[in-house]
Amino acid sequence: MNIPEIKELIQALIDSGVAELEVQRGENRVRIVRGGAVQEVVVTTASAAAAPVQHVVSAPAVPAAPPAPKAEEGLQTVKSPIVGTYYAAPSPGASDFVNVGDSVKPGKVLCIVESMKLMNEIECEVSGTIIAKHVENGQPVEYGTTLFTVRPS
Amino acid sequence: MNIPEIKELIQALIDSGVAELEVQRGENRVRIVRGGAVQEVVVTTASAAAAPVQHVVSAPAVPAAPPAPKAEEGLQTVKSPIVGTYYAAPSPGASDFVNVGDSVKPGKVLCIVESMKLMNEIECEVSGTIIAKHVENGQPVEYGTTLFTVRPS
Amino acid sequence: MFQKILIANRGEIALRVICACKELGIKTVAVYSEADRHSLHVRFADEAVCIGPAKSARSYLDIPSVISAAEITNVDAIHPGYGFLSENANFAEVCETSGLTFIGPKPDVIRAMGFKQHAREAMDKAGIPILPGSAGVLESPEHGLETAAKIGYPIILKATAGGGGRGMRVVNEASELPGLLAQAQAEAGAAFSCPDVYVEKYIRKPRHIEFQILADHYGQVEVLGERECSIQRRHQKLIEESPSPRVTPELRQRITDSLKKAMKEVGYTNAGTVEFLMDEDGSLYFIEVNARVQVEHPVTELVTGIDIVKAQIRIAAGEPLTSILTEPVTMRGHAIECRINAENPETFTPSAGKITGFNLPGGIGVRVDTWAYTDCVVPPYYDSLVAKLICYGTDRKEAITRSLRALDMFIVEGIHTSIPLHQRILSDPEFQAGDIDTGYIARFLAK
Amino acid sequence: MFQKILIANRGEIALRVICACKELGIKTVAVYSEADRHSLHVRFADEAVCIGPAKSARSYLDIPSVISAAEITNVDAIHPGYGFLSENANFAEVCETSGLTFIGPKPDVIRAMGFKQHAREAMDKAGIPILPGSAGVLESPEHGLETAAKIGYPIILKATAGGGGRGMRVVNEASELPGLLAQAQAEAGAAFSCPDVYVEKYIRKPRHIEFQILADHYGQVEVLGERECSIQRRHQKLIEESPSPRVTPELRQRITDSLKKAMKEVGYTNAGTVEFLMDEDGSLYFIEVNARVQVEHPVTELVTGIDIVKAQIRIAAGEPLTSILTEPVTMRGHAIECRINAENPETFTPSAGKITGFNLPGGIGVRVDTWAYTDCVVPPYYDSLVAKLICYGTDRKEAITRSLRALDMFIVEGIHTSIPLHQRILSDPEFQAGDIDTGYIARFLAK
Repeated sequence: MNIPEIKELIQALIDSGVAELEVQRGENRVRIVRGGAVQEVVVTTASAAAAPVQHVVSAPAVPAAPPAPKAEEGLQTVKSPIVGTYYAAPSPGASDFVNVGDSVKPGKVLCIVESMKLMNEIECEVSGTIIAKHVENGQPVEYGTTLFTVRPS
Repeated sequence: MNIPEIKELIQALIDSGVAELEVQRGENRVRIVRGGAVQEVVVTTASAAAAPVQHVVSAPAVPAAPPAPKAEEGLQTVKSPIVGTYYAAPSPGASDFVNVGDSVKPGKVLCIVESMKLMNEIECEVSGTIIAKHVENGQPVEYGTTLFTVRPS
Repeated sequence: MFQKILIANRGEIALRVICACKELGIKTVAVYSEADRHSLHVRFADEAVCIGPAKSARSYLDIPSVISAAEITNVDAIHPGYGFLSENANFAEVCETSGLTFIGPKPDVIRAMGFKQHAREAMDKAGIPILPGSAGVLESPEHGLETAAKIGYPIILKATAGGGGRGMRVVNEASELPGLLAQAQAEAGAAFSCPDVYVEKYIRKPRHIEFQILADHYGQVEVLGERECSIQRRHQKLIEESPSPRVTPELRQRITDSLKKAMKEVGYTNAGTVEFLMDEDGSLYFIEVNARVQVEHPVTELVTGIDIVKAQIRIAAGEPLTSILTEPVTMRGHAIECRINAENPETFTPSAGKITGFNLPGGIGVRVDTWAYTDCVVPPYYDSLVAKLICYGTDRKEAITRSLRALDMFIVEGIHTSIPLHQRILSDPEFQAGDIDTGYIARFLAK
Repeated sequence: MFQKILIANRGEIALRVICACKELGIKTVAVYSEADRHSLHVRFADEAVCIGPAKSARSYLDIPSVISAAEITNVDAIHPGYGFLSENANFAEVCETSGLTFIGPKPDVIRAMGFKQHAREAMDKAGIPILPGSAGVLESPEHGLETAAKIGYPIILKATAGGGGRGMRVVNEASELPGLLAQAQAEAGAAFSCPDVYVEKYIRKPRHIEFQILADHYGQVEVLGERECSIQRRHQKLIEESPSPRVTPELRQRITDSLKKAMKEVGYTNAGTVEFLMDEDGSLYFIEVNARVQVEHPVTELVTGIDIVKAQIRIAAGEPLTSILTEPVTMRGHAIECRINAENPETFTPSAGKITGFNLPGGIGVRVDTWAYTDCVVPPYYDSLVAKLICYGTDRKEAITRSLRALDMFIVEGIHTSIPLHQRILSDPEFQAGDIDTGYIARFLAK
């Protein structure tokens, strides 16, 4: 009994609604037991649009916390309010507006997003500490791209 | 025992309402256990096909017990093995082959289904008592239409 | 040819442009609002950029966001679709100054066509029949009375910068004129920041007939026949068809010849639509030019076999029409489009929500343009168009029966749609007889 | 015209016939096996009758069940689709004796066309070019050697009653002939209960070209151009197109003229297909007649604009072709069909199961014929055809690029399909150049 055959059996089990299937051929034996809530999981899969889109901008701007520091509660993210190009520093060669570990206050400029030749300064809205920078200098960002994670103080 | 044969067994299990099936042929063995929630598979069927079809024949021949006496366990149904026209009696004016309450034995003619001018006698396969007649005289039946419910003795 | 195009739109027209680009081997960039994250145009584009929140003013209508998205993705050109920024001359200009090709007419032509009175004058000069009316803006009630007397009542007052019925008034006799003129001017001023109003002969039971144009950058103009769009409810088209049951081959030829001349003279390029009213005698009168692709362009595609959106892109890339249309334009058969809207078919209230069941009709002569799919959500923020069902037949009768069977097999569960309304209209003997005008729906709904 | 038709088939062709009936205002009865209870043809018919268990022999192929279903539903006519009972002359006869119109040729014509040698002789008499071969059944190895010497090697042995490759042998030289003849006869006897074998010239790199016929009951025959079906794997067609890249207008006209005469002489009625092989010189040789509608009929419908299934029904109801085809048959553009099968695109093993995600491509020039929908189950009992994707373009190049973009947007999740294989073939420069023959797939897969 090879893998495709076993897969076919699994499919047959799923399609039929049978709970358990055991097949023995000589010394070979296969036993398949249906999971508790398998059907529900499959059914919820929406068709076409469920597949991931290749976004031009790395992180999709879903209203969700950034992956790494997700575990910690109470963190805030700073998202790009516009589409454009992200700059970490006021000019080439200058040092970055902020670095991880820096304390920030409302009004503090965190970065620039260039849109249509205009340099838009993105300001901080809370007091706290920068604990992550998510975008590389010069990288394009879309509306809602997460730029920074801040631990409010 | 190959995959198509196993699938056929699964189908047989589902169609029959049997809970568990074990088959051994020499060194080969198959065991199939019916799932608890078979209907869910049908229920999740989404879009188009979910809407009811206007069947020409009154009762859709879904492998399910007839509605009324469903509560009672161990009942058996006699289904039409062919498409055609149902006759309860051997000739117009004659009395019906069987009535509710009659005792029947294997081989007893229960009704006639006419197909292409041929009168096909439908015989009983179990001993028991007729507890329901589901089709009116002269009514068309499709393959699998439930004709009688029998309480086996 | 372009390497990559950004589509500054959403829904079925965004997907329509993606199809054209794929067939031309051009990469695509979709832009989307947060409400459209799971839309098919996002799914099928090569790249996608979120440009703002659900509100159109901050996403699909926001020029800096769209241009920035084009810049960070390095596209060569922008296709505006219809609606949103498609007839915004400023946007077309910003594209040009940003080094992006705007797939549409030149900004000054869009602007000129946007002012109806300018468009009327240009068409008049080129010999296109114009509705009798004032040569320009009405200066005073006296001017209005004088002009109306020349034209003969009833007349209609219209806003110079207007559209969508605002600033319009029908005047049945002279005594009503001064009051209605004041109303029209006030409404026009409020709606369009320009109170200018002109006067036209009012046509009873008019048909809405429009001609499809393609024009290249070298002065060649082709006319792809006409569409009849008389089935409208409150100026929203519901059903369109091509050819019109009332346009004769002779009339079509005459208008085609005039339009080729007129559109060349105004320097029109790319795709466009010239709208006319037809009176009960079958005479056509110019109304306006739509300087973009129309929702109903597929009916023309089905009868001519020409891909209008691909033609738009190729024209914008500098190809001459002679290489795009390799054979003379001919019309074959009949096509009807039903706009399937997410709305209650009786009350016309919008019906946003999740589509829980979705079966598209298929088979011979059936085309569906849709962004929807099983389990998608129709957002409440935009227009209610869910799908366009376009059916082709060898004649009008076959196109109607085919549309009816396709509507029968078009299943949308979870929201209300206009499908039952379309079924009723297409089954109506009056519609089937081709006995239609822009008042049809009001009469039909009153039955 | 008929009031009600029973469709003795399943899957997409059953749905195709339902579409035609709906457009003609005819009620429909679907028949189905227990495995097809949730199929769309059951959903969209006006009535439906379960005729047996999953196994075809006890449902779709069971003549008494089908006829009984027709009787209890009081239909006037039966459409057999393709496959199953469609070319079963006995079934056509039973229909007639039961007072039902069989929508297809007369039983004796079906029977005559089913015996290849009879068909060859009839076509030969009417001036259709026939592959050089024995005038009849091979009596002995000596007879075979004699005939082969006249024709010239290589030759091919074929079963008189056969099809599907059984009873076929290619003979490269005289010494091989006696042994291979015995094999072919044995195989033919086992497969068709008739060991008769004939001999034909064997063509290297043949193209499979077929002509679509419509014939009424009054002796009028029309030919709707040809289809090229050279993309086959083990005699299963994968991609079909119309027109053929190799058939010239002159050749088309010549064959059309001959076929009109031939089909009239054999008393052919209703729709049919005449199959030819084309050698490397571009010469055509008759092979056989398929006395039914073909899977690939839509490519012809797209280029001619003619609804073949509706024509079948109208012919069967006694309408003359002059009223069905109101204009001369003309071909416009190019159409390509991809058969989307539920099978592994590399191993070709069937892939039955539940379709968990399903997005149909739409838009310009795309037609999909399918019985499938989101959450349906592809049963393991029947052929693996899930959908037919048929794309139209103004030329072959556009039809190919459109097919590719439609395949790109055709999403089937939960089972394997042949979509990736179609994408590879349509992207292949050899295919794109039209450089194809029936050996193409074997070479392509070996690459």
